[in-house]
Amino acid sequence: MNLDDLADKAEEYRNQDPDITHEARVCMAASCQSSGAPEVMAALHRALTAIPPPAPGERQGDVEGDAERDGDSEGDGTMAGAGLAGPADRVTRGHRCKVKGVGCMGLCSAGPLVAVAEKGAELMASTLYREVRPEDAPAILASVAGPPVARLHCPTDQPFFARQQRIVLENAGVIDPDSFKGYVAVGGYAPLVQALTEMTPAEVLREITLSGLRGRGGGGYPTGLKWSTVAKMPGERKFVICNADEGDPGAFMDRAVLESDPHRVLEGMAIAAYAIGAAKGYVYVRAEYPLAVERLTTAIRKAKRAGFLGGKIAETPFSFEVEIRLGAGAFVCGEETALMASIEGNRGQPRPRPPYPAESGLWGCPTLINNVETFANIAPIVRHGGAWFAGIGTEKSKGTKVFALAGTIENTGLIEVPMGTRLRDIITAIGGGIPGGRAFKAVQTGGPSGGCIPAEHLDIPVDYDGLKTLGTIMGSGGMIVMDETADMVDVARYFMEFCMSESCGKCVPCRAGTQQLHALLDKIAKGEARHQDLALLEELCEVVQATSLCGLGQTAPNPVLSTLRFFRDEYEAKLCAP
Amino acid sequence: MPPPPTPANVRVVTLTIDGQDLSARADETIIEVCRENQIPIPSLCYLDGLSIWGACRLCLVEIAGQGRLFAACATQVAEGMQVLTNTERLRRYRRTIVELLFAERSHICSVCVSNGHCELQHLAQTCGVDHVRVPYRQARYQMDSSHELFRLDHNRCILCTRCVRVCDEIEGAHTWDLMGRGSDCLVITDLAQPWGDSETCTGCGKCVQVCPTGALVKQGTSAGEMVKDQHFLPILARRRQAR
Amino acid sequence: MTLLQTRPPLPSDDKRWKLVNATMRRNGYAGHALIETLHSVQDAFGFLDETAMRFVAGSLDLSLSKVYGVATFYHLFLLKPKGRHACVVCTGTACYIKGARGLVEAIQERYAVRPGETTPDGRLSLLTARCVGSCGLAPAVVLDGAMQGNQTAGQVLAKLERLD
Amino acid sequence: MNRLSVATVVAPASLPPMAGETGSMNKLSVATAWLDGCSGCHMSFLDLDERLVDLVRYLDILYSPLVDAKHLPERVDVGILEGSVSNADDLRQAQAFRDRCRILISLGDCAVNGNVPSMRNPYPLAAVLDRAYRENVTLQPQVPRVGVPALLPRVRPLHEVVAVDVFVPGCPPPADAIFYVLSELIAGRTPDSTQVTRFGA
Repeated sequence: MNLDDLADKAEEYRNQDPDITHEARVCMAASCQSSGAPEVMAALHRALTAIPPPAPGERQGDVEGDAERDGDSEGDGTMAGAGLAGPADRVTRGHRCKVKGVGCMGLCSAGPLVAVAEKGAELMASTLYREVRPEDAPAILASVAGPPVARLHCPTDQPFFARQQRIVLENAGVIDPDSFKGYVAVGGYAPLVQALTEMTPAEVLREITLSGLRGRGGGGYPTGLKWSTVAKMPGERKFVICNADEGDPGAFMDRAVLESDPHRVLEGMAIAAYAIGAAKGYVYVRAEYPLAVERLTTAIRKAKRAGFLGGKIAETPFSFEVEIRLGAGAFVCGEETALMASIEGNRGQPRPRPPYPAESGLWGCPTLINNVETFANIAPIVRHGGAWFAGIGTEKSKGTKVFALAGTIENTGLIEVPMGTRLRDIITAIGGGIPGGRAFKAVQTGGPSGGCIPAEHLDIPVDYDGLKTLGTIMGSGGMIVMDETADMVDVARYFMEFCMSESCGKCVPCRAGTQQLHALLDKIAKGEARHQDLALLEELCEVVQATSLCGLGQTAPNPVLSTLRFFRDEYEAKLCAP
Repeated sequence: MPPPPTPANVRVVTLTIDGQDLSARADETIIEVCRENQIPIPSLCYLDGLSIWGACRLCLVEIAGQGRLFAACATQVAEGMQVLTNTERLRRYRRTIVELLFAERSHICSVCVSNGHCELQHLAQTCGVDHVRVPYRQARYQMDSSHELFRLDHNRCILCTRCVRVCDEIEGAHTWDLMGRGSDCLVITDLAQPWGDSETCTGCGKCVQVCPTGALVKQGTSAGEMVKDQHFLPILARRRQAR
Repeated sequence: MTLLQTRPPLPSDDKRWKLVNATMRRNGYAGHALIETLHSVQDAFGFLDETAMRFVAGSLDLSLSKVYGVATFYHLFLLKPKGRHACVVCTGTACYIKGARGLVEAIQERYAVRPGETTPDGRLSLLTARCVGSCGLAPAVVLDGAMQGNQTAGQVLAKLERLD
Repeated sequence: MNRLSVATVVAPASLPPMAGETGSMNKLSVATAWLDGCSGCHMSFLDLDERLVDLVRYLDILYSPLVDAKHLPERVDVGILEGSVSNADDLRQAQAFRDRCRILISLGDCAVNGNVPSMRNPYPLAAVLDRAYRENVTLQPQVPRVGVPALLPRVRPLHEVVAVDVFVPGCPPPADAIFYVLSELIAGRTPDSTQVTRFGA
């Protein structure tokens, strides 16, 4: 198969239902599902069938749901009882509309979200409805041919949407994540075929390096460098691992990507495998994300059936198998050596590096580990070229970054912005500011490894290096906004409690040090501490940071150090007399 | 015992440790080179003959040009490497780590059967720990005296996993492992059942001999009587490797 | 000299053991399938008991202590059966900021169970989760698998009271 | 190999000469007391034997179980406390010593790390009292309350309740170690006791 063949396929899939002009897209990502999206979906289906049949001569819509899109009747419509399935289409005043389950549209706090759009149109071009109830279904369907339903309307020209730039999330909320054809129809798998048929592995490496992409899991290590290192390693057996063990509390970017566009991640992994010479990949995903696991499983099965995974992909000699490995509730497994230990069936305890996974990883073989968002960036880079990607973002941080906005902020949800976007824009414009007329106090980035940024630094452009200067990190992309009522000592204690109970127990400074740090923070929070306790706190922070075995321990003091840096007065106010 | 000759395919490198010019085989670790040259470097989880665990963090050293610290037990030497093993900063960190260990469980030396023969106690002295600045956790841990020959006192365990490794790697029984995580970690036999009921323990006692503290001891010893003998380990390890 | 390992028979004729065995067979009875296998035991039986751990250890040729060590390392694996109902309070950052601690305390007080425990009558297990990824709905509670967003202590207690 | 044994004493062989041998003006005043301890550390002090005679040329022991004085003087140069802080009296005593002593020495493992008295800490105080005064008593079991200081909920090392200047671990610290520490103080230096003693020594 070459690119032309695939383009023909995509064209064919796009025109599969030539009569359909519109889609009512229901967000079926986890957050909207839990606020009632499945019921809304069912109501829309019912409403479609209730609409009077079309005039004679017009084609009768297939209410039963075209059994399929992928010629895979067994596969579709098996979603978690949630019923992504059964697209129905009906005519409403000359327009034919079908109901389709899609991935995350971003504004989770306004869910369930429903978008009415022309077939294939992007999210921004749709009419979006917020907080939809099942009883709104008839009105929404009626709006396909008429004016929007004003009381539900959620304008897509508001800053929340307008200020975003969607690359990783370009298909999220547009395509049906369970539909292989849907992914191909929007150009999916073309970059993989392009890489396999028109590029050498070295050329792929060059584009990735040229793009300036850095690891989105938190460290910000240059992706091209990492890939090249693994590619150069001797050895027949190499592995690609996708780290989907998104464990930062308050972060749900990877989950949304997996739930919204799973093929994109698989495609990125396959391109990586081709570039470094691997034939086997693992996706290590949290068991706490059942929906993501299910959609990924479906995607792997369908990609394999279509010949985009497995043996001789796209009729080339390249083969690549992907298996899912489930985590079991251990945050430390996000650390790469712990993650590999877990894939090997062991306790998820990290080991000293070097050797790095690139040299000696899974079963001692050279191994490439990237996170979900990193892999999701690969296909667009191959498609548009590394130079295109390098044109987005700042000098040292290229491309976009997906953030999960949460906490006391008007618009909570998932956003994607170019690197270098000012924090203030994210919080006030995109996030809509703080609700209830309260004042902003701080935003926490990087989860338990990160820190808090106070109001006076809101004008910082968000990129890897900028955040570092403020003593925090980009992390995987969680952003927790706190208003004036937040107690920063309590926040520090919360994160330390997290690190303490997630410490694997292997190295002494992390195991025993986080215990002591937590006890000290607790003492301070309760107003029982003295000045020397504060000094001890700072000294212990230094030791734990400098001597811990892995990233968990090394970064565990960050929330304390950061809150001490910007909110020291809050600590001191809680001290009792010396 | 003369050192074994360097295999043909291994290079010899030169490096400095604390300003001393030294040569070493390229496949040696920093701690091995230090031990060969009588450069003192504290460690608890490392034991010659067992696999590297890298967890006690006491053997951390500074390497010129590197921002972070490296565990001497887990880092191979390299040509031109400049290693510092005893800076003020390292001494401070080591002291704190030893204090953290003392505060974590109840190591009451005066009534310990290993008193005077304990590696942790000795380290406290050499690292200058004359008191522990962090509060003692005072958690209560169990003792297991069910084995007819040996006794396990979790209160004195520092989770170095020497017992786990020697049992798995040298004896081949894998009776021991760790359960739980964080400070709740415990060494266990089989399915965390009493040691005396273990179906897999061969009673060889290697775990007792390699234990650095009074956590694993012989039955019938009283305070200060438990002297450990680890001379078997490098011999057995070498012979196992030869196969 | 080859010493053949003999795999243990299924512990009983309970059909669920076949599911567990199938997971191990699919992975060629390799030791690295341990976590996958423990997942399938828990899916089938709800928790891991001694019989299951012995069977898995024997089948995968792993030591008992290793199986126990792995089972207790990962918080998702339960060594005791859960209550009839499970109430999972998310304690992720967003939920914490919006009052998850109050929810836990209220449940703790009303039913005298601490997180991770089950009421003596086996009716309710109180659990906490690190982040269920529904930060937009903070504070969130997962009651018997169903997500409940924007909860107050009163709402949660009312729902728990209605359970059988 | 004797690397686990206590290092040899490096104390000065003889005490420094003092300006004007007879001038008691220059003597260091000393106060000692035992809190929750077995008095073993004080016994070890007595084990200095004939060196005590040398020491009293430089030290005035103003208050101690070893001497007759009943009241802790307002100002003392060196305070030496043995034993852990286990009850209300211990706490008061420790605070008084800290207030009145220029240099405070934490002498012995009980004072330095809680040692044997702290072995009750993992248990609730009520359970400890029950065990001691009810469960193991056959005749008129009762918890004494009158005329005895109340136990603190947790036994604590001295430095957790007051600032300490010099730590001398050991159970008990050897007489040589005590001699070394006092000699160093007399000579105006800060002693490093890890040279001469350790936990459990």
